Amino acid sequence: MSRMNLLQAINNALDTAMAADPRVLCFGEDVGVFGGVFRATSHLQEKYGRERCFNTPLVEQGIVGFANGLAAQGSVPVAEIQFADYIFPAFDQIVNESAKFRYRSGSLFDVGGLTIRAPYGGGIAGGHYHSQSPEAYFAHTPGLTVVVPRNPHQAKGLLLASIRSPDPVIFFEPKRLYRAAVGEVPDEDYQLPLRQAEVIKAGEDITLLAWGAQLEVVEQAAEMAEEAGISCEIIDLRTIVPWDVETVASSVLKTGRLVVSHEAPLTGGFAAEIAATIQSRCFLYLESPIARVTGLDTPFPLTLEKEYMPGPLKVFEAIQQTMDF
Amino acid sequence: MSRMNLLQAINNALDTAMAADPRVLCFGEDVGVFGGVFRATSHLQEKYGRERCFNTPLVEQGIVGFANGLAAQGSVPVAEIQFADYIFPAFDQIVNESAKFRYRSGSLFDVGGLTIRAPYGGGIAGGHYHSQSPEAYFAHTPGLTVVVPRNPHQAKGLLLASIRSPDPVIFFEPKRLYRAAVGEVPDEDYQLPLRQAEVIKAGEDITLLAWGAQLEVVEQAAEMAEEAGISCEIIDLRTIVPWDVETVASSVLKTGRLVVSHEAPLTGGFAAEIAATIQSRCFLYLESPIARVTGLDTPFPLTLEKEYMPGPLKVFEAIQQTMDF
Amino acid sequence: MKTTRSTAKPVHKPAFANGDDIQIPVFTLLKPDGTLYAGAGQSSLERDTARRLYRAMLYTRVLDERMMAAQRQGRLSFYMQCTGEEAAVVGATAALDDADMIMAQYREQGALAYRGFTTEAFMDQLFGNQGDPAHGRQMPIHYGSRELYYLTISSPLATQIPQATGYAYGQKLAGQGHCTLAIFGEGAASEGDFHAALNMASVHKVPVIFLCRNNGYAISTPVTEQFAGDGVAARAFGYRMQSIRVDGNDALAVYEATREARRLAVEENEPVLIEAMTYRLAAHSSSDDPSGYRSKKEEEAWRKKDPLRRLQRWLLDLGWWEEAEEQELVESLRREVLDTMKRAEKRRPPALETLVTDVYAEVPPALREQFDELVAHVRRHPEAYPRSAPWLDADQADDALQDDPSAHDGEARP
Amino acid sequence: MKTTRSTAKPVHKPAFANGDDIQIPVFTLLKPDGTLYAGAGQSSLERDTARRLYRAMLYTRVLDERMMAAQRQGRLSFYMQCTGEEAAVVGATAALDDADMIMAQYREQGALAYRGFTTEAFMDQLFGNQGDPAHGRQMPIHYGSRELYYLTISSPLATQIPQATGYAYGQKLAGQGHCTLAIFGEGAASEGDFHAALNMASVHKVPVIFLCRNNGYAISTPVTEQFAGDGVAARAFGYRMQSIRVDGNDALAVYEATREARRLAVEENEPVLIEAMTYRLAAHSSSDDPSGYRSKKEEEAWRKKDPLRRLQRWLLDLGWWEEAEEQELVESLRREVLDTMKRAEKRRPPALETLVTDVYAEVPPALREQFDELVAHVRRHPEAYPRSAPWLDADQADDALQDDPSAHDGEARP
Ligand SMILES: Cc1ncc(C[n+]2csc(CCOP(=O)(O)OP(=O)(O)O)c2C)c(N)n1
Ligand SMILES: Cc1ncc(C[n+]2csc(CCOP(=O)(O)OP(=O)(O)O)c2C)c(N)n1
Ligand SMILES: [Mg+2]
Ligand SMILES: [Mg+2]
Repeated sequence: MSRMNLLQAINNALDTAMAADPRVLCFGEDVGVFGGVFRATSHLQEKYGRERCFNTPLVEQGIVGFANGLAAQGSVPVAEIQFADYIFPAFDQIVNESAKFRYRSGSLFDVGGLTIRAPYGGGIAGGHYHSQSPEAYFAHTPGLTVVVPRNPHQAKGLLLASIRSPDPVIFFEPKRLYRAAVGEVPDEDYQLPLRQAEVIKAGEDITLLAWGAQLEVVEQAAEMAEEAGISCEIIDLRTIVPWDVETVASSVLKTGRLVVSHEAPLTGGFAAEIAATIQSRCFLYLESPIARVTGLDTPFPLTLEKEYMPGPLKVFEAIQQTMDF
Repeated sequence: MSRMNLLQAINNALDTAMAADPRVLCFGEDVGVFGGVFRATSHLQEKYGRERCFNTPLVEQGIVGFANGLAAQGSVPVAEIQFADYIFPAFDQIVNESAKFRYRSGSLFDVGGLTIRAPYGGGIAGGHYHSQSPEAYFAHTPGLTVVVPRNPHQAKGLLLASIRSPDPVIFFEPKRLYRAAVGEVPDEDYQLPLRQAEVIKAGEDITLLAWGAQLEVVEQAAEMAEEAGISCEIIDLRTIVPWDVETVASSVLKTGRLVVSHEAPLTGGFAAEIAATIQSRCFLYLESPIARVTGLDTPFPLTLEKEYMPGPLKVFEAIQQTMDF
Repeated sequence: MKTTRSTAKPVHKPAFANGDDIQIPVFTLLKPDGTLYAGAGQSSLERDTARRLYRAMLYTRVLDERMMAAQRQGRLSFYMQCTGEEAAVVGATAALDDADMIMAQYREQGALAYRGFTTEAFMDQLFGNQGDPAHGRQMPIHYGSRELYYLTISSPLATQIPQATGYAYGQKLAGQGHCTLAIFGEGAASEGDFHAALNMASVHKVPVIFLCRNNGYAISTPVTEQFAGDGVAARAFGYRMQSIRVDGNDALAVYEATREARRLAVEENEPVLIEAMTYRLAAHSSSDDPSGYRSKKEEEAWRKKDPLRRLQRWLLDLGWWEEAEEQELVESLRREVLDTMKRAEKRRPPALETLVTDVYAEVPPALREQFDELVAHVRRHPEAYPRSAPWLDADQADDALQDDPSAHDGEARP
Repeated sequence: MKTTRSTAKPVHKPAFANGDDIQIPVFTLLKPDGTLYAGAGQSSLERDTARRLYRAMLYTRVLDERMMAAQRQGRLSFYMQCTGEEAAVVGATAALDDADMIMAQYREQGALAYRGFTTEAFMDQLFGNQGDPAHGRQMPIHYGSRELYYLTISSPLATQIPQATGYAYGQKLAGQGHCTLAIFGEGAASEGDFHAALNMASVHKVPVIFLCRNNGYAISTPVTEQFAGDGVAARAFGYRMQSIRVDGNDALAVYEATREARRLAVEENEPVLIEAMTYRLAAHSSSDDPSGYRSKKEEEAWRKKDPLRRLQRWLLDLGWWEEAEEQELVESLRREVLDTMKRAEKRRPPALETLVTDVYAEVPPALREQFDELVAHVRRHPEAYPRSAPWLDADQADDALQDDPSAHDGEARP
C-alpha cells in the first residue's frame, strides 16, 4: 500500500500494465518526455523507451485511428486525449470504428485492446473547453465501455481492468480529483470489476447515484441529509455503459427513491437513461419521481462555474424534495 | 398545392429559400451538377449558379467548418452531409463550434444561419452505415436545434423554418420516406413552427410519441390498438431539441400512459430523456411505466433489419403491455 | 532545436511558389497495346506470379459482370465494381507478401481474389447469409478475411488510413518484416484522416504503403472539384514522404512500384504514397448512373486502356498465357460464380442471435434481455419475420453446439 | 476529364521522390541587428503604419509581462504570452485592411492591440467580469471583437481554419474586396481541419490567408515530433496553393509577405499559406514549465533574435522613432495596464442570467425554468454563491432595462 493521489494512481496503473505486458503502448499529445500535461505518463518513456511511450502529432482523429489499427493488430494501445473536450475530432473513429469493429467483422477483427484515457469534468476553472463531461455521447454507442473512477484506489484497479478488457474502453479521469483525491493504493497489480456498480454506503430512505468526482458531492449532500434524519444509500455507477441495472434497481426497490447526479447538461445526459430504465423497472415501488441534479442545459461557463455545477447544496435540496414529495 | 414526395418537398424548400434570399447557399458532396445522391438538390446549380450550389471535396469536417465560417460571415449555408452516418467526422465542428459559437462570444458572433441536412434512418437495407439515427448525440448539446419531418408538407415547412431560424439547425430527413411519402404540399413559401410538437391524432387511453418515419409505424400500431378498443393519442415531436415538454406532458396528464418509439438504440436514445422528464412531470398521473420501443443496443444490421427495427407489431405489443400493466 | 530542415539560403525578395513546377511523372512500363515501352527495364514479375495476377484480374472482371447483372435482376441489393482498376489493385497486392495486411476502401475485391478468397466466401457476404462470417450485418461488398490479412471493409471513408498507420506501427514493433497496404480513392484522400495518417506515418517511420486509386471521380465529383493540385502524389512532399505516381492501368508498373515501396517500408521504415492514375469505368455503384455527370466519349477513351487486355498481351507475347486457356478459364469462372451464387441465395439467413453477438466480446445482460424479448416477440408473430422465425429452433440447436467448448477451436491471431 | 494537370512525360523506371530537393527559402529583410540585408528591396511600410505596428508590438510585450506577473501573483487564473512572436502576428495584421477578418488561435493578442482593442477590453475578458461581452464564460485570453473583425477565440485547435475558408468564401460573394486571415500554430496544422481548410480554399478559390506560426513547439512537442517534413509551407504544393516562408521575427518581411498574399487573395482569389519561422520564447502558458523539455541555451539563442529590438533599430535608423519616446511610452503603457487591471479586478461578475442567455437566440422555456430554479436556489443559499447572490436584485433591475427595446440598439453586422 502507498498513499497516492489519483494522478499517481493512474501513472502507477500504466506503469504496472506496461511492465506486465510488452504489447501495452502509451501515446498521445505531450505524453512522451514531458509525461503529459497533467503528468499521468511521467517517466514511462524513460522506463519503456520511445517506441512504447511517445508523443503524437496534434491530431485526435489520428491518435484514435492509429490506436484502432494497433489494437486490431494485437497491440494494447492506451491513447491519451489531452482533455475530454478534445475527443470530438476523434468521434467518428470511436463511434463508427472502435465501437463497431467487432460486430461488423463477426469477430474476425476487433479492437478489444484499445483504451482511450482523457481527463474530464469541471471544477478547475476551465471554462467551455476544459470542463466537459461527454460520457453520454459515448453511452449511446453500443460496443463501447465507458468507465469513470472516483478515487485513486478505484482508478488503478479500473484502469488495469480497462486495459485488459476484451472490449474498447473509454476511461474518463475526473481531473478535479487528480491531486485532490488522495488515498491508499495497493502496490501490486489488481483489477476492479467493470460493469459493476458499487454500493459505497448502505441506507434506507433514498438512493443516490453518481460517478467520478460527483460522488464526493453526493457524499456531502448525504451527510447533510443524515443530519436531517434521512438515511441515504450511495451508489457509484463506475461503468457508465454497459451499466449495472441490477444493483441500482435493487437499491431503488428497497428505498423507493432515487436521485441521480452528473455534471453534464441535463438534457440527454446519462441520468435520463437511468431514470427511464428505473421508472420502468421499479414503477410500483417508486414513492416519488426520480430526480436529476445536473449541469444546466448550456455550455460550461467560467466565472459562474459554481452556480452552474450540481454542488452538494443542490443535491441536498433534491433529496429533500424527493423525500417531501 | 402540388403532389410531391418528401424528396421533392425538400428540393422545393431549398429552391424557395434560394429564390427568396441570395445569401442562401447549398453545398456538400455531389450536390452540384448531380443534385445529390438522392437528388435533393436537383437543378439548384442550374438555377442559381455554381457559386451558390456546389460540390465540396469529400470532407465532412471541412463542410461543416466551412459552413460555420459562412454563417458567421452572414451567409445562410445549407450544408448537406450525404448520410447521417457520415456526420461524425464533423462532430467537433458541430458540438464544440456551431453549438457554442453564440454563447462563447456573447452574441458578438453566431452561426444562426447554419442548417445541416442529412438523410437518416433505417429501413432501406443500408446496414451499419446507411441507417443510423444519431439525433440523440446532438440532443445532448445545448445550442443545437434538431428537427425531423414526417411527411412532405412538414418537410418543406420545417426546412424553411430551419433555414431561417436564428439558431443552427440539424435537419434529419427520413430517407425511407424520400419516395415513399407522397402528399399535397403548398407551392408558396411557408414555415411550420420549430420547437412545437404536434398532436396528430387525439385519443384518450394512451399517448404515442415519435418523430420522422417512425410516425407511420406508430400510426399502424395505433390502428391495431383502436381495433382492440384502445384510444391512442399520437404526437409528432418534430423538433427533438429544444423539445416541447408542454404538449407531451399535457397529453400524458390526460391519458396517464406513454409509449415513445425511435429507431436508434435504446440506451441513451432520446426516448430516455422524454421518459425521465415525463415521469417527473406526470408522476402522480402515470398509470403504468413509460415504455420505449426502439432499436436494439447494437449497431444497425442488414439481413435481420426487420427484426432489429421497432416495427408496428412491437409498438402495438408495447401499447398492450402498457394498457395491461 | 531547429524549426526547419531546409538548408536553403534566405532570400530578400518575397518568393511565392505554388508547386506548379513540381511535375510528377507517371511511371509506366506497358504501352496501351501491351508491349513494353522502349527503355522499360526488365520486369521482376515471375511467370507464376504473373499468371496468378492476371487470373485474379480476370476473376474480378467476371465476378463484377456477373454480380452487376444479378443486381440488375433484383437478386442482390447492391454492388460495386472494380472494373478498370483491376491492375492497380491486383498489381499492388501481388507485390506484397501474402501475410502483409491490406486495408481497403470497398472497390478492391481484386486483392481478395488474388489472395484466394473463395467464390463461396464472396457470395456468402454478398447475400448476407449464414455463411457470412459477419452474419449479414453489413451491406454487400463489405468483405473481410482474417486468414487472408484483409481487414473487413468499413463504409466510412478514409477511416482505415490512420488505422493502417497504427497497424503497421504494431508490425514494426513485432519485427516480423511485414507491412500494411492502405488503399483508398482520391476522394477519400480529402478526409482529415488522410492527413493524420500520412503525417503520423512519416513522423513515426512506419512500414505502411498508401495506395491512392485516382480514378477521376468520387461518385459524381470529378477530381477538378476534389482538389486544385496535380493529383494526390505531391501531398507526400509536405510530409517528406516517398511517393510515386504510376499508371494504374499498367499492372506491371504498379507491381514494380509497389515492390520497391514495400522494400522502402519494410527495410527502411519509410512509408510511401503511391498514386495510381486510373479510371472508374463502371458506375460508382449499382445505385449510380454516371450519364448525368460524364460523357460516353470520355468513358470510351478509357475503355481503350483496359488493364486486362494490356497485361494479357504482355503475357501472350512472353508465352506465359494462351488465348484458349483464357476462354476456358472465363467460361469456368462464370459457371463457378453462377453456381455458387445460386447456392448462396438459397442458404438460410444468419441466426437471430447474431443480432446481439459481437457487440461486445460477451453479450451483456441487458442486451441478452433485449434479445430474449425479441425471440418471444418473433415467436408470437412468426409470419412477420420470415427471415428468422423459421430458424428459431434450429438456432437453439446451434446454440447448444456452440456451448460445446471444442466448437470454439480458435484460429491463430494474424 | 483529365485526372492530372501534370504535363510531365511518362517515365519507365520507378522514380520515387520525397520532396527533399524542394528547398523553401526564408524571406527576410532585416538582419538580426535590425539593419537591412543587402539586396533587400525598398519596404512599402509607411511611417505611420510602421509606428502603429511597432507600438502594438510594444504594447503586447508590456501586456504580456504585466499579466504573466499578475498570474504569478494569483490575481489571474491563466495567461498565454505572445512573446517572441509579436512580429509575425502584428506584422501580418498591419498588412491587412482593418476590416479584413482575423481568425486566430489564442496567442495573437498583438493583432487586437494593432486594431485598437482597449486595455479595458483586454482586462474585462481576462477577469471575466461584467464588462466582458462574453460574460466571463470563457477562460482568460479568449478575446473577441465584432467591431475589430476579430473572431472570438475558441480553444479547440484548428477549428477556425476551415471556418476562415468559409468566411472568406462569403466575403468573395459579398464582393467588397475583403479577405480573411487564419492564424494558427504548427501543432494545430496537424489537425484534420487544416487539410480540409486548405484543400477547400484552393478548390473554391477563396480569398483567405493561412498564417502558420511555426514557433518550434506545441506545448512540449518539438516540431521534429510534429512532422517529418521541412516545416509546413511545403504542404501548400499538395493543393497547388501559393505559399511563402518568412522570417517570423522580422516584422518588415512578414508585412511585405502578407501584403502580397493579400493582393493574391483579394485580387486573384488565390489563397495563400504563409509559414512564419519563429520561436515561442515564453512557456506555452502560465500552466507550463518548459525546463522539462528544452534548454535554456536554446531559449537564449532565440532571445537574441527578439523581433522588437530588430524593428526598433530599423525605425530608429530611419528617424521614425526615438529612444526617449519609447521609454515614456512603455512607462505609460505599464501604468495603464496596471491601473486598468486594478479596476477590472474590482468590477462585479456577470449577471447570473448570462448563464442561460446566448445558448439560443432566445432562452427556451425549459432553460428559463432551470434558471428560475437556480435563482430560487441561490436566494436560499446566498452565502454559498458569493459571485452571484449579492447582485441578484441589481440583475433584476438590469433585466428591466434590457426589456426596454431601445437598449437593444443593434450594431451593424461585420
Ligand atoms: C465519411 C464518408 N463520407 C461520405 C461517404 C459516401 N461516399 C461513399 S463512396 C464516395 C465517393 C468516394 O470516392 P473515392 O474515394 O474517389 O473512391 P472511388 O469510389 O472513386 O473508388 C462517397 C462520397 C462515405 N462512405 N463516407
Ligand atoms: C483539438 C485540441 N487538441 C488539443 C488541445 C490542447 N492544446 C492546447 S495548445 C496545444 C499546442 C498547440 O501548439 P501550436 O499549434 O504549435 O501553437 P503554439 O502554442 O505553439 O502557439 C495543445 C495540444 C486543444 N486546445 N485542442
Ligand atoms: Mg475516386
Ligand atoms: Mg507551436
